[in-house]
Amino acid sequence: MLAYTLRRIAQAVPILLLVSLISFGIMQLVPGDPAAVLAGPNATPDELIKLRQTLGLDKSLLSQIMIFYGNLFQGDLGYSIILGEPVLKVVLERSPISISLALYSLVLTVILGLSIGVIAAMKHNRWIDQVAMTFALIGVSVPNFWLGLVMIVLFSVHLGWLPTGGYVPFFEDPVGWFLAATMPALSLAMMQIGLLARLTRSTMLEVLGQDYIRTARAKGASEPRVIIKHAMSNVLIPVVTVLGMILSVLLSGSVIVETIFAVPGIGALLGNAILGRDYPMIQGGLIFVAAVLLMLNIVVDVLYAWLDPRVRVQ
Amino acid sequence: MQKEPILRVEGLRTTFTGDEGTVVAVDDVSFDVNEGEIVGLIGESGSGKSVTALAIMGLLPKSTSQVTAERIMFDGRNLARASDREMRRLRGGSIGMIFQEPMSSLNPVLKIGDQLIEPIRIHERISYRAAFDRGVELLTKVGIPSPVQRMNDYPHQLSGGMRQRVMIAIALSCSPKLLLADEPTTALDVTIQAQLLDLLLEIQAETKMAIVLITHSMGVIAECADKVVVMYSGRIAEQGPVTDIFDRPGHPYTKGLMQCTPELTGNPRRLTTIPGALPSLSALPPGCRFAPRCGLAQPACEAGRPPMIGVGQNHASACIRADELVASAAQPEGAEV
Amino acid sequence: MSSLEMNDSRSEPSFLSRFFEGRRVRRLIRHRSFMIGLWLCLFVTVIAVLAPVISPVDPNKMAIRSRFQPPSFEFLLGTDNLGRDLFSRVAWGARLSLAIGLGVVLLNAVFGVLLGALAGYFRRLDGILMRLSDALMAFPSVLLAIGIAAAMGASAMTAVISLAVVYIPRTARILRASVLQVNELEFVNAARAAGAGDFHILRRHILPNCMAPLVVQLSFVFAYAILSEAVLSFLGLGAAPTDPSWGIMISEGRSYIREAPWMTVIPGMAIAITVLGLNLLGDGLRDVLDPRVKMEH
Amino acid sequence: MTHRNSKNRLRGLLVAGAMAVAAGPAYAELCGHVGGDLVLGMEAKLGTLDQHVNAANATRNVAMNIFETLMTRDENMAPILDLAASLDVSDDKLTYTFKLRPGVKFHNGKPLTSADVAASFDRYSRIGVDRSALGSVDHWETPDEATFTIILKEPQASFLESISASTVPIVIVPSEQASAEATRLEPIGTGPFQLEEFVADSHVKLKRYEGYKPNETLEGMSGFAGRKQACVDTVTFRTLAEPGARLAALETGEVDIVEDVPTLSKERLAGNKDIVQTQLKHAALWLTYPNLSEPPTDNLKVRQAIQAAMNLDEIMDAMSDGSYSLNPSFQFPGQTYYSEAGSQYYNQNDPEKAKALLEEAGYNGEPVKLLTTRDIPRLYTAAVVMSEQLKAVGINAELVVLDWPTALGMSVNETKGWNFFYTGWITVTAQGGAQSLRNLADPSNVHKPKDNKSDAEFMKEFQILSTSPDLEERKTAFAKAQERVFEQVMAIPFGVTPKNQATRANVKGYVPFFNTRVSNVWLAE
Repeated sequence: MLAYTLRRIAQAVPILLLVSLISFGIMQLVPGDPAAVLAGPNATPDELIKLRQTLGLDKSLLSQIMIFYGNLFQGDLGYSIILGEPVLKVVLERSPISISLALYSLVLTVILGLSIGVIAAMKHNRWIDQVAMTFALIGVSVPNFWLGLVMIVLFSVHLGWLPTGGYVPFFEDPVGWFLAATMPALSLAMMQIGLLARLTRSTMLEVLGQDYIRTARAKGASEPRVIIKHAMSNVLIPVVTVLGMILSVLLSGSVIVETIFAVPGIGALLGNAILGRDYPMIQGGLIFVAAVLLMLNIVVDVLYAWLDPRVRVQ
Repeated sequence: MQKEPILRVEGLRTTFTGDEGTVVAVDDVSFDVNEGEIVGLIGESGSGKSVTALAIMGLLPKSTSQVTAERIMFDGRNLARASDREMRRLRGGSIGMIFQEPMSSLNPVLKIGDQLIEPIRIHERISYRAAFDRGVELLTKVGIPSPVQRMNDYPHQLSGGMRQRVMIAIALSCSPKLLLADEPTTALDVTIQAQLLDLLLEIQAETKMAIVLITHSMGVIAECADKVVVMYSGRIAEQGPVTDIFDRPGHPYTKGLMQCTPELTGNPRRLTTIPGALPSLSALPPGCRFAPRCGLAQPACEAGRPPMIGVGQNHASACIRADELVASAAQPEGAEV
Repeated sequence: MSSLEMNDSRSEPSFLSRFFEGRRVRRLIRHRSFMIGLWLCLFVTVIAVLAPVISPVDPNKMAIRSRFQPPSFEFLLGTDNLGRDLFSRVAWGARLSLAIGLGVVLLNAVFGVLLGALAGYFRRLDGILMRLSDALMAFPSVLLAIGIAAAMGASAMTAVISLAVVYIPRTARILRASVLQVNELEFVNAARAAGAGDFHILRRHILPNCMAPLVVQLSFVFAYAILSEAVLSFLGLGAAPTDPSWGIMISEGRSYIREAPWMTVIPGMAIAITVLGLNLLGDGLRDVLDPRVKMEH
Repeated sequence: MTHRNSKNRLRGLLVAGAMAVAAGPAYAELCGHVGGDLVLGMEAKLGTLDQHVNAANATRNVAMNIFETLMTRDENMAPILDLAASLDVSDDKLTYTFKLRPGVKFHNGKPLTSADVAASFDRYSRIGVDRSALGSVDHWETPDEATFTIILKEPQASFLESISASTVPIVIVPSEQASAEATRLEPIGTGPFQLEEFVADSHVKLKRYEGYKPNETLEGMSGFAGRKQACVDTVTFRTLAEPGARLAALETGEVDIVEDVPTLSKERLAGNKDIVQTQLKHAALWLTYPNLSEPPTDNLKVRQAIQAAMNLDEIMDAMSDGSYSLNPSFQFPGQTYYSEAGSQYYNQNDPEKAKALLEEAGYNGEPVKLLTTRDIPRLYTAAVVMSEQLKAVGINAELVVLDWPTALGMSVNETKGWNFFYTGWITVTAQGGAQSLRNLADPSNVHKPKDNKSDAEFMKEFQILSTSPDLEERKTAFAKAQERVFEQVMAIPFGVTPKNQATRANVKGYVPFFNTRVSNVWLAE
């Protein structure tokens, strides 16, 4: 198990290098000017030219990138052009916000997705199944940013239940965090809830038809016991493998949701960095995010092995 | 006078509803199982023998199947009227069951030990420790080496034969009065089949529980059973004590089954199979369901359902020519002796 | 079951006729959600094809005086902040969305099959191709698409290419898995024993038997592409801003979401209906063609 | 003594500032109530708070509550002292001597000295965006802790206008920060508020600086100068980019002040008694300028045809949803230099004349590329409507829509690939005549004249405008220069939009300005 984990981590290193090369390649193709972003829409061309010199943007992109790699190997991700702060510091400040939002979404996804899927499977072909699956289908078909906009109007403006967005640090005000994060988390999670509910239902139907479920019933196990102990333990295996996928989608899907709900997460940070041509931030941030995602995949694979004894022993 | 049988099935009927309409899988099946008796339930795949066992256990999916019976008396209780709760208490407690597929009948993600002691914990107020010890004991009893280690293994770490031993141990864990064994050896190698059957017989001799042994092999029946119930296409074709059936089969189908089993006839040249296949449940012939495949069929066979005709002590056959058959079977043998 | 059972691949010429043989077509027709999906997709397609005919006016025609008109008999779906007719814009937007989705699907089909087959069949290429796809998949997909779109400037072609880059690794992986599976089957070994060349085996024996999961995957890629195109356009990186794209319409409408909610709600519904149709269609195809495929992001 | 004369002149300057706020509250009443937390909903995202290298409006909105300057502009955009108590200008107009206000301390507790001022000027002249404002400076001196002297190479009439400009103001920072690299200035100033927390893309939180020493030469606040007081305990600037969310936040009371209320929403808000709307009538001037190097707009006749074809009412109506005023000038009405010279060329809406001019020019369907961005919706709308108007007279107008950094970069760095670029000026116009025409003069030349030499006649007037010591002469020069711009079609102003702001009814003392000022704003209980 340990060897397996270490091997997976070793495999991640060349992938990270590739990630950074790809993002470098893309950035080399991106036209535009971070000075223009910094100067804002009312800046005059004259101010802009001077700002470019000030920021050292008149150097070639190649030499900027060389500087970046030089620093990278010293563990320094450089300074953001737009924010004027160290990339690593900003990324470390922001990622907990995104990760906590993604985890909240994940909790919503798992609770709602699993229970909708399980209920639908248990009431297979009854009206509850139909309603649940219609809900799941709508979930996977509605664009999340649109859902976010509509939710703001509904829950903030008309009903006044939830704030329009923003971010409240969890440890300062858990209730405030909960209120502020609910709409973004829900609009992020909606599609994943749909996907998970559909996956859970089909897996559950498959598992409920297995011989070992019959065995469990033949032992006199009650229906809840059959579902929870015998069926769920098997349903969870494919579910866990998609959870990694879901979490990475939640983390990257947050670009647009974070923008709409004014959540200062890593998604909004990198989205703005790309739109603002903040090259050091894009490079450093993407490597960081890719590393997190790769790590997440490793965790999921290890978790998968732990859940499925057939894989574990091999 | 004879004691009450431990299981008395009367007029069991099971239907399935699916996309293609409703089919009757088991139609008016009645038989008795006495205490300490091994009853062989034999028939081809699809003849309704497994469904019969599952219906008795109440394990058929309620959404797609309907089970009715005049009575299913088990140990003084009518299972046909029992609540879900009562059924749960019986399942794994007084009635154990073993399934055909040892490979898939154990939950792949739970430890052997957990699965083994589960029925004990469900049916008895007993500590985990005590249940665990009982599990080890059971594994020893079914002949599994180093049982304590095996308790912590997962199913995929065991061979098929070992898994079926585990299944037997699970079924036996609460000392049932009745064991329903649904083709317990079919999926296994021949040598292992024999070992397992010996094991079952050994345990039966010790515990005196009744066994309903479902199989499609006359060889297994010959070796184990006290009584035979032959099923064909959802109905009982013939039932009776095992010696009667083998000596004087009262149904052409029973005869055909025996002829398929070389070690019984002792004459490989007479190895014949029954021509044709089981009729589809959605297109059953009107009279005797075996008639289309029967070499002895007469026009009368197709007129209506043949009644059960007694042809000996506790021996009955659903063939209008049963008496003829019994007589002819006795004749040549008697002549030779 | 799947086409894996059909061992006699010599007798085909047209894989499509095999693929949609009568039994499957009958099952599809009986499949309720497939038929609902088919009707929804047909509905959207008809609107897209007939956009020039059914649009009352040019989708970009401005009429400042009749701006912010709510849906009415005169303006079926209302007008936007520049007085453009939303019905015309939604209809032309269907054209754009379907065209972009189709473009992504085609690129996925071509490159996903190519790369997946190469990786699955020629084991020496597998390592490199799979690491590359690992790297592409390690990017958050939206950020990758934003980056590519920023590099190329907003246009429908940009949207197609950036979304294709996001989804091709995923499609290639699915195809690779099927190729690996089919490659192990008897008839492939038989063909190899008979001296058939690698490309012949790939083309005639393996690929036709990998089509079921591919078709299912592509139907979902279509749905995702339409959703993602809306995201990119919403951010200003998808379709050209002058195009009547649903994502752009939502983005333009959001400034007026309180006073003119139809500007946001209507294009959102258009997206939802189209994607719903494609998802239902995909569900049906999966159930009938390939019951093993479960879910792919 | 001439020395005294200079002092008098400056006193006049100060009085002008004071008069602007005559209607403001007396000092004792600056804060009707002290305490509370003020929250503002801002539209734009915020980058670095390094005010020396950042020209963004969004930055000034926050940073100018933290930092102060030696000189700034008052409510009417006239130069005014702030951190300096007095200014002496030598008779030869070469030496400017500032005496610092005593008792001023930075947020880190360090007293303000002339060394800090010199260090700030050093940094600004090294990397400041508008460092050309200091182009005529020879050097500066710090004779003592409270005196800062600037010595010019040659007299410059507009010198005070330049160093007081509030586009990229020369804010005073502690001397340790002199060597801070661009964008990495620590936000430590002398203003009434100090930085508490900065989370980009989310919010900036300021808190009252208890050691603040107000400028008591004025009765109240004027521009960025004057008597300022932090009435509230904290101020949070929240970025709420979604207009719907921003307004919703105001309506639910999540935020107290919102900038940029959409025109459509004004009516609805008017019915809400908890909300008060305010307006800065002339906030932004919207315009387009042609590329004089790229055919066909290198042809004056073509440019004139385009000028004639345009219906500016329609453009302004579309881009502002109906909240605008036409403005045939590069200055706002009421500003010193405002002139309507050349207004016969403005908003002609004469398609027939346009067609005739095109004929005359021999225009042959060459594409006219309108370079714009969707990132700023008004610029996009202006280009879209303009392209329709151009097409109507037979011009082959094409939209080139790029994201803002690319579009702005292209308009600055390229002379090819575009014919018109769109922009909006807020502070540029407000800074006065010379500032607003500077972009059309050498060496800026946003309109890309041939050989990078702007029109000679225009340049002659522009020289007078930027160097003449006489205001009337400068005003005349501005009018002539503006007329020349119209004649030569070097730029086309569309019109002016107001800044519509709204506050909760309990927010008092909030005065709309080009940038947000949170001093003297208090919350009624």
